[in-house]
Amino acid sequence: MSGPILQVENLRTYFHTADGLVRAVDGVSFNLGRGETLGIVGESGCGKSITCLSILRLVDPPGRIEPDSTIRLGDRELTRLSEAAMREVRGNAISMIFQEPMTSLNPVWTIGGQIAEAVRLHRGVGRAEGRERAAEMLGLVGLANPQRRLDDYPHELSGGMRQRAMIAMALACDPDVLLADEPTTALDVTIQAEILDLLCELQERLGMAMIFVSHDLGVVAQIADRVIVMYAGQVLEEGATEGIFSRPRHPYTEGLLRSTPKLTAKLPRLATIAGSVPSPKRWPAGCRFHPRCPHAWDRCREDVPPLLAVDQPSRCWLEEEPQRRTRRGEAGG
Amino acid sequence: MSASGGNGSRKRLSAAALLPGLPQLLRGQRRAGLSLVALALSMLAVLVFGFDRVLATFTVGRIDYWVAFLTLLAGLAAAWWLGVSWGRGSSEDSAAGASQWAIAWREFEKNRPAMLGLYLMVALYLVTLLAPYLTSYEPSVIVDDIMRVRHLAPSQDHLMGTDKYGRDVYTRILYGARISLSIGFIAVGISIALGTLVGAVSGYFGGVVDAVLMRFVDTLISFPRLVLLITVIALFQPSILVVVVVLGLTLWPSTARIVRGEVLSLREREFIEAARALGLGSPRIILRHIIPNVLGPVIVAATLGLGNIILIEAGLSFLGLSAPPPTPSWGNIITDGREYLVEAWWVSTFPGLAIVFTVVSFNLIGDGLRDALDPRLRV
Amino acid sequence: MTAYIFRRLLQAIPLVFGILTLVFVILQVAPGDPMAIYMHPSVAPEVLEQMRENYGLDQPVHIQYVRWLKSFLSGDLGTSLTQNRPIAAILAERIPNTLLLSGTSLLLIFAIGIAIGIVQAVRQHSKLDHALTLGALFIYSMPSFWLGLMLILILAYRVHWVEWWPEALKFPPSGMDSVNYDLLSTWGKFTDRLDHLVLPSIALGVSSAASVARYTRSSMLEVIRQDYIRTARAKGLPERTVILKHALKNALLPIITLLGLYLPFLFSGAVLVEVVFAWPGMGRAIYDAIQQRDYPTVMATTFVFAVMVVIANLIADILYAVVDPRIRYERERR
Amino acid sequence: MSVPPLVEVSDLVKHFPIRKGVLGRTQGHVRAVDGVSLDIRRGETVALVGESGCGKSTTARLILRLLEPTAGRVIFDGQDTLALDRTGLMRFRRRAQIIFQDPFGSLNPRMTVGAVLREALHVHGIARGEAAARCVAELLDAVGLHADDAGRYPHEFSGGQRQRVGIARALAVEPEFIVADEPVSALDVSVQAQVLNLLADLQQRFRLTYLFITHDLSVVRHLADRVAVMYLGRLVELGDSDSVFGDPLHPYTRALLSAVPVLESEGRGQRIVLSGDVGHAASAPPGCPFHPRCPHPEKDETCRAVVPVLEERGGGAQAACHRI
Repeated sequence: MSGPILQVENLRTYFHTADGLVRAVDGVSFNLGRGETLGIVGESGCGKSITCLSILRLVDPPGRIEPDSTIRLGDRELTRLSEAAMREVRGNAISMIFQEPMTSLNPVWTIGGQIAEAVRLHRGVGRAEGRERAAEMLGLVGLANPQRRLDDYPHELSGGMRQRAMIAMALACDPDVLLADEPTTALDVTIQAEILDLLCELQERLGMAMIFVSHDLGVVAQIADRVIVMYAGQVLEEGATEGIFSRPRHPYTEGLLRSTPKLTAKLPRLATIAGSVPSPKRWPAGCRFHPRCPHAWDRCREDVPPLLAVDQPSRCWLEEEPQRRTRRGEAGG
Repeated sequence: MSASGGNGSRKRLSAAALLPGLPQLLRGQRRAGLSLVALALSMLAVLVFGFDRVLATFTVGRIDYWVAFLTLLAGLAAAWWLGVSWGRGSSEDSAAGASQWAIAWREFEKNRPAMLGLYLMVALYLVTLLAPYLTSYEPSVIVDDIMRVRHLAPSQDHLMGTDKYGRDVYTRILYGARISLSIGFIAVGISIALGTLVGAVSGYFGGVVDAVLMRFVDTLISFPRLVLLITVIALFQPSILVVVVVLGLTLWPSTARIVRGEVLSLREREFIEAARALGLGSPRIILRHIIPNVLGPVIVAATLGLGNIILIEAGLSFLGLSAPPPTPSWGNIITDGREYLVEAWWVSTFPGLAIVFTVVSFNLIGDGLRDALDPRLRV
Repeated sequence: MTAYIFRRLLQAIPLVFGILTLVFVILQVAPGDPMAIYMHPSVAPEVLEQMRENYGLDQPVHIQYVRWLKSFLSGDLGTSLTQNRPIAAILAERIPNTLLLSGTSLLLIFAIGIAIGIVQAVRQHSKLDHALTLGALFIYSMPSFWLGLMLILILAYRVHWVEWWPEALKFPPSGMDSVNYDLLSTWGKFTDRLDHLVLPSIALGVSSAASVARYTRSSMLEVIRQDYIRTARAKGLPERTVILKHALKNALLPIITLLGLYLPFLFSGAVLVEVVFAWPGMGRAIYDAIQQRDYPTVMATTFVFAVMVVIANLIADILYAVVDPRIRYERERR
Repeated sequence: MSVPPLVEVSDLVKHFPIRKGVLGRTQGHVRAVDGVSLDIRRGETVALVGESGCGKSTTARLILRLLEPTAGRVIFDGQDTLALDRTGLMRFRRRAQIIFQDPFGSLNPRMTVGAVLREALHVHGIARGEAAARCVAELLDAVGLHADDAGRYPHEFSGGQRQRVGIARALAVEPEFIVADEPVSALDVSVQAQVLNLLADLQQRFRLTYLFITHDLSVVRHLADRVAVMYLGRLVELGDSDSVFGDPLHPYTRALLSAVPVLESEGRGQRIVLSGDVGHAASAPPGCPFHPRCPHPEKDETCRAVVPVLEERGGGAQAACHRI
């Protein structure tokens, strides 16, 4: 592998609201290799979507990417690009697909027009050529009769077809990186399976890198090469998919895995994580997971742990003091 | 706050006796303090500068003098009573258990334009109630020597000049405010009550009831409001009572539409379904679960409707279809000045400004309420 | 689509009947002898008696009602008591004038209102936005007739005392055209008419323009929050395209329906503004009729006003259905 | 067999009219629920599983008589719920309750939690005054909330806590039967597990019978005794949890199971990818509703023409398919 295509370092995106500072993303770092799929997992409000939007610099005010955050695409530093240069990146080098295929397409323009628009903008081609490319893309994502679909409005397609159209739009300019923000959450299970297969297949065929954001561990396990687990605006654990799911190091990852219901085994009770996700307005001091952690001791309440260990780094003091691991944590809730 | 014992409360009492609002100011509650100071000082000013007219209350024996007298007393009492009690203990308003109304009020309080509107409205009503004490002229008395006093430009004697009969325009505007400010409440009261009832019934029961009621609403809404009003009023003899009733009976359809829309969307909400699953009856569901949730939009509509009705009434009196002369109303003062617009611009200009400021204050309050009561802005 | 238009047309029919019925009821409910509305110094008692028979007022109410319906639907709106000619003929002269005034205002309202609303939405929370919001608040709190008087006072009279004031910005205080109108060339007629239109159409339209601006602003802000705007930005489109292509069409669609909502409001204002500016339209006609107690004309004018509103709503709805690709679909689904 | 089931649903049908055309005449029906029969025994948990628009929520509302069925019967503890009079219906409402999906929409924003619970107690004359306050405290305790929470408003709670309030409201009238309509779909994974455990505990403690409605098969694996799978208004498979999860009969059930993303890479079999979209109940195809998407190699004319019935297939499992 020839070095990462996307490097995010110490990304901090804060919302300066009237009610105070909301540190939605607070020091996130990761690399994305060429052709790799990176899964970002976390519960609601952990900052995974904001991380994606920050990469494209699409965070709406009062949200702001704080200074000293770096987002490097190849040799370009995205945080320092002019707005015009950044527009060159959006939809061209990096594209994004969103959770709600119902609302993410403009209801008053045709599918074909919306796809061709990006092609014409970034490729500088004419109307006819843009249309042709749009039809080609619709065919690529598996819509039957692509030529006829061009003139359809979004409301004439079903949910699954709309998400395919979104994917076609995102891939129309052969991006290097695709950001997929919960692309299957709003879909039925059987449709979700189709879309996941489609994404896997397209990625292999087109060789792009992908960041796949989801709250669903199963989905990420299925599609990602590497996974980062986010909680309260930070990365808590990072590693290869296999490692994360079979040997989680961080108590949060562990808890999350155990509280996920399984199809195979019938358990009398599910393990749980106590409490609920904290509000982004007031992250807990010290380790942000400590109020819900079964192993927490004094140090966790005061000092913020760094991402420790090398091959599967975990933001937990247990990495330094493994003897502190308690039984209660094993039993689960 | 609670720690301050007898000593503290005595201090507060003496500070409040000196000037209401002082204790609040000392505690750093600027808004409460300043408004109390303003209330107390303005009431005292009326008492001091209009002392002879206050005394006249007992000799003239007119009802508006008595209303003014009671207002003055109430204003003074309120200033001193609130001076002692306001802001005590409630400074530690806890977030837990705060109802949506309390939260809405907190939002409203933070909204400076809306609070400005509220102060303006309170001031307007005080001025209207105190009218006899605020001027030494009579609104409708025409002096014999008209030519000497007609069309006098604004001066110290006549703040807003005089009209073609030599009547003081400022005085006429003061007295004219009564019509604008009272008609609104009654007419809005009627139209809100009718509109809420029809809207709720239509939305909750649906079907044929809904279809019939809504066709009726459509029909009423098709008439340009003023055209319908002048037609009806012209057929009856124009009088304040007719205007109020006709306004109330013709303005309800828009409220009905708002309420119906809200009820329809509420009916789909799961908590209504839960109430049904618990076996609650329709009256209880409407009263306990639906009405409280449509109250917000209704209050907003009512406030904005107040401003609207003031404008409509002004238009009617401009056309001579409201209060018959010589009773002053803002609209007919403007009509009076129209003939001599160029020679005596002040006659038409000032009542118009009075209308603008009154309507602005209602609209500011209405907008503030909308922001404060809109649940979409929270959660 | 055609089915939708057809159905919408069918829906308008009961509305017209409702309007007719309501006007009839108002007449019936009015205190005193229904014939009282015809009691006028210029009408002799024996004529009244004759009319009573002609109008079938000696007949039971439901027969009167049917006759009333028949005559109005056949375009016979009765006879004016003061002018002694068919009301339909009088209104035929007046309707174009009112439509000219309201139409000009409507144009003004939407052009200015939408433009200001967009500027405000794009520059949300800026000083400009706040200033415009405040300005709009004052403007739509103004009575139109008072604004008209102020405009006359300043732009038709006061400015004549100001030497440097350009001639082109002095306007006539009243009427539809100058005394020498008939002598003017076609172009001269056009500019003269335009000159006379300026003040009344501003007085009539400016408050609605303020409210359209408010509506456009909030509609734009609502649309800008939508997911598809984020999608458009994620494609790398320049902000101009995002606003003008992706946001504007969505934001303006609901504004089309306002067209039908503003018209009754405009007609209300037209009564006042036509009185202020001595504009010979329907509003002026109804005002004069009331002054002269010419009630048949009052009722007929009211009816025509309402029917015009129904037609305007019809046009707005059909326009909306034509422009919005979703509407056909939804109608079919339901 | 001797103990009759608590709830007997037979041939339940609900059609919603579609209006179309110039005069808005009814031109067909959405067959939201199209002949569902199901027994629920005392103390068991039946899961009703299906994708969006398959009619599972409508079925739930029909069973509780929150909607009036077009046809069919619901017998609750030997009584026909459709034949109930006012007092009978009130008694039924006390015995059968519902928990909703949306923790934000299911609580009246203008009422405190205490007021919500007291209302339920009051309407059924269970407790008033002091006793009601005590009941509220007990209820809140039972669902893992504080007695102090009674004075708070819904917006002051997190999603998981609101769902607990919703459960408390259902429990307030001491029901025997609870329909849980996607009770955990809107919750975060870690909170979802808490609520699922709570539901299981409450079932034990109060001897509840559950009808658990969900689109997420993995959620019901450890909760359900029996599973019913729905597709376009019909039941396509019904059986013991172990048999449905372990040896699914219907091609749709198999596809559904295979589509669920699982954590363990070895735990999954061959993934069956369905083609096409979930159909719409307004345009349900003739014959087997699943046939346009069915991957079964032997699907034929019969599938396209004849509606299969739910039949016993041995081992306590029933399926509606011509090709088993």
